[in-house]
Amino acid sequence: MSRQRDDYEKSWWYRFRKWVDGEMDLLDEGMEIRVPDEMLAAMDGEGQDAARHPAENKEHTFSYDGRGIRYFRRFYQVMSVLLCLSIIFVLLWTVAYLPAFGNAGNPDNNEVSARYIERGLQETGAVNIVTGMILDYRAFDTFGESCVLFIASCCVLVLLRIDAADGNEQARKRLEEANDRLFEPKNDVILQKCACVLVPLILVFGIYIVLNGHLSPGGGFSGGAVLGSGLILYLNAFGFGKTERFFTEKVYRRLTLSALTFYCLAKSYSFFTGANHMESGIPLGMPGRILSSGLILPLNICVGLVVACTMYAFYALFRKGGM
Amino acid sequence: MDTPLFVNMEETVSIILFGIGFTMLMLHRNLIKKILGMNIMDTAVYLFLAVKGYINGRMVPIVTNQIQDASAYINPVPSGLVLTGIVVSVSTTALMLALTIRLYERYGSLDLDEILMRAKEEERT
Amino acid sequence: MSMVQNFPFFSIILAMFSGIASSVLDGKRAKHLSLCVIAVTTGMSAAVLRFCMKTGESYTYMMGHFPAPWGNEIRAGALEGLTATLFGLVMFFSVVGGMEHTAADVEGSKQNLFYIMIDLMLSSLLALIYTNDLFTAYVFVEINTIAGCGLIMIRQKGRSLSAAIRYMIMSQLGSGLFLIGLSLLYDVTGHLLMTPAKEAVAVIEAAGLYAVPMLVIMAVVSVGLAIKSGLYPFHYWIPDTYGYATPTASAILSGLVSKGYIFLLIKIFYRVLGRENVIASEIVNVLFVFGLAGMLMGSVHAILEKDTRRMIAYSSVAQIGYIYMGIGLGTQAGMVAAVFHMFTHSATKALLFISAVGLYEVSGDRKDFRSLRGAGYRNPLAGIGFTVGSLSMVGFPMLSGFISKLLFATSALQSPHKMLPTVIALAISTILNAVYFLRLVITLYSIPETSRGQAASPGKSNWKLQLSVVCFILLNLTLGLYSQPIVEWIGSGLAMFD
Amino acid sequence: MKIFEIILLLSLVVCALSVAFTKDLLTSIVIFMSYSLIMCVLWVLLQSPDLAITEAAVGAGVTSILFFVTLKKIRAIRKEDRHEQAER
Repeated sequence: MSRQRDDYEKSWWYRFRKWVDGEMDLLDEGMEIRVPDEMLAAMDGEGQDAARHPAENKEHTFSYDGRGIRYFRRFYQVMSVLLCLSIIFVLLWTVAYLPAFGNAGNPDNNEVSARYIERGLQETGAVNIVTGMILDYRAFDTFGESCVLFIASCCVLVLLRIDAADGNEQARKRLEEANDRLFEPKNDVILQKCACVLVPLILVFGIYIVLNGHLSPGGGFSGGAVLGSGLILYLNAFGFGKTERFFTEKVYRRLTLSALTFYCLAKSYSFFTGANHMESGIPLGMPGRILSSGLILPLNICVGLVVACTMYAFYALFRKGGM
Repeated sequence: MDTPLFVNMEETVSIILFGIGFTMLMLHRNLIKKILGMNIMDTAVYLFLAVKGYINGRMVPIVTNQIQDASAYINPVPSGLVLTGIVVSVSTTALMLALTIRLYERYGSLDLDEILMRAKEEERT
Repeated sequence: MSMVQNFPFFSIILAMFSGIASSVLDGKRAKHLSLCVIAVTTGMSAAVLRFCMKTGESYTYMMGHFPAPWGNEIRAGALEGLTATLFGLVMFFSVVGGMEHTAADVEGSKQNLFYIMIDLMLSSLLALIYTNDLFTAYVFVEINTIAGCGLIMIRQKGRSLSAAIRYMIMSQLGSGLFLIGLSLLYDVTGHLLMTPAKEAVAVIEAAGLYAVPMLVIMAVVSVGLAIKSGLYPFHYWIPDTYGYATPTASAILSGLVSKGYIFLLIKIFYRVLGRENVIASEIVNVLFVFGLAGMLMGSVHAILEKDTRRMIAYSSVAQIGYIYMGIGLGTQAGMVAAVFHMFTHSATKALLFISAVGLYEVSGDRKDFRSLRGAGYRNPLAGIGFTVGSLSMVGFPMLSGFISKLLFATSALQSPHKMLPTVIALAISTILNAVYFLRLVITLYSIPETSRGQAASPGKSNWKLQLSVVCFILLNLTLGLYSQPIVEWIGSGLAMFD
Repeated sequence: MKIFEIILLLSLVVCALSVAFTKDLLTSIVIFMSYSLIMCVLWVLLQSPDLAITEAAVGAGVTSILFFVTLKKIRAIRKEDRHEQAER
């Protein structure tokens, strides 16, 4: 009888049943899974330590539990270095076989770029061929790109926006703002005087870049980024109190929504008419004038607005978790 | 001086930068360094593309003096692609930095390995 | 031009626009809008599928006033329509099934942001499916990545945040490699649209130029997309990502996002690089080997895991291995099997995640699978759903998993060099699958011991989840029982790619 | 002109390497900023002013600002203050 019991305990079925019940592992029997308690305690100590001096913790190395993991890390690092080196090597080897630099006969200087250059002015009305290309020939990519910006700002909102729903959160918000003012000069005179001169200049320059996107280098994205940095400078000099008078989350939402909606509708119209071989009926105007090149100017303005607002929103969210 | 790597010197440099960025993104344990590496990697690819558009002795692709000859301007396509790409990389950078802030608030560390260890411990308790 | 031909464009723009509009709506309206949009786009994709099967050919659609090598284009054929329809269905059921949990996991004022991500995820998936332009593909890959990251971290627990940063890092490595591959390709061909690029590649191959760059392009693009879809040696981000996100997000990420990248890879193989060139370049063999390794190692990891959702996530690693193995076989039949397994896996894995959540909610929401003991009696429908999903993964006849295993086996028989390893790996992996899935099923239906059963409360029934489980079971059965026409559609769709 | 370009390219590599190896995060972000500016000059040389203006506004401007804010948030700058006080 006892012998039978022994057999049963050794049998695969018994072990399977035990494993089904989660009482043992078939493959790593006897392996240490949990971290020993004193190790955990040590780590906790370190954790508190790190929390108290957050800045220093990059100096001390973190002790890993178990030899296996350490060897695994070492192995992983060596393999990664090898992988990176081999990628660099392979790509360099490739570069040696690529067409030579600056040669007009390279495969990428083909009929595609030739048509953009030769007929771009007539077909899009934009003097700056790059702008004409990204906002008319390859507009779908550019629309996708605005959506990337939009969704990134949504993700940052999810992560960093602090909702003042209950008292606890409000306390946290006040704390955040206190922290926020901790490291910066309050009402610094030099900064404010400089900002008084610089902010209008930066804003005018940004608007110029946006409006002249189809005539000179620049366009919605660069101009919007310049505008956004101007706003950020203003915010830094005068604090949130001043900016909140004209720029709140509501304004931000409405601006982005209307700009993106206009972009979406305008481009949908142009895609739809184009694909169904209809005339779009939008006058291209006289090349070289400000009011020319059809939809490109309004689209640039929309993109500029979206980018400026998003950059400012990123900054405000990073600073205090709200706008 | 005529080796292909030297003729394509700009490409060579951009590949080296790509490698540096890739290695940083993969190996550095500090999250901020990882994100910097990601940016370096992206700009390296953009440099590579921009180099591809350049043609010796030609001008910026902005129509001047009514000249509309393909042999007068450089290739505008890579510039357009890079413009798109730069905005994409800014968006990812902002997202990853926001994640970093949240992780730091929670675990008080920038070291990715340490963060993962802490997260695992938190799960256990 | 018939109206149906506009539908791919409409569905992409509609999904995007609803995402943009959701930013000013409250959570509830955003949810309804997003459900409507998913349903409408699914209907449109089905119409596209029907149109393409009727005319028997694919068509391209100009995005703007300029034809192929100059303007953007999208392209629709039978395979695109089929994939978009199935993805839409899976997405709809996942959103419905996880709705209650989404409401619980996401902060109240951020609900609408979750649905923005869902909408944009849908639009980027559709764009990845329909696109005929490489750079558009890159931009939408990025949208997909960011939306995926948003879906992971929207449940703001510590573990899901660390999973999100890991996911972002791996994805950025993949995107970087993919982008440099595209730049190299642009350098040697001078085209970004798929059709002219393929012609240019054919010219280059015929002239024997740029042999090294072409090889490197293939390798870099494949590795980039393989990292993003979680092929075996790059799978470290998968279990955390899928295991700790909110249920809808887990189902969508495991079922659809990785499949979107694989679909793009297949499309690039067929429509840009040329299938013959890829097969000749041995890249497929590398994918084959990694696929086999993934099949085995994923299952082994799953056996060692104790947390049910992580177990399902590791099983995803194995299933992605199957798909890459199918691609790696290098034959038409292997590709059909891979695409079919893609569909199977997205339907089954979403079912498993959703029904696992249904089981958790009646067992006190503990991670350990032992707490699920007897859960099959407490929530019968979710138990049945989980059992069906497990059986399908193991390859039980009548279910979709059986058909895909059958297709893999028959296609392996056609390629003599790879027959033996494929069949052996299939057999071993099936046994391993059976081991860990049956263990779960046995746990579900074993009678709870009284001491442990105390913690579990008899759950209140959540009809949305039950509805979605029923729909997923039906989808699985449809894929299993009506496999013949679907396989034919895949075959004709792949033929349209050339 | 070629010489100038070579100098710029070399300094790009040097900047990238020092970003990778600098211990201090603030320093490495400043170096990254200069990396972006060098890249911007290089793009002007490569006849793409569109890119240069975007990189100057976005890469050297907004991205670096975001890095600084992050760093401020995680109080790495406080350490600098402490060091300065210690030196005084």
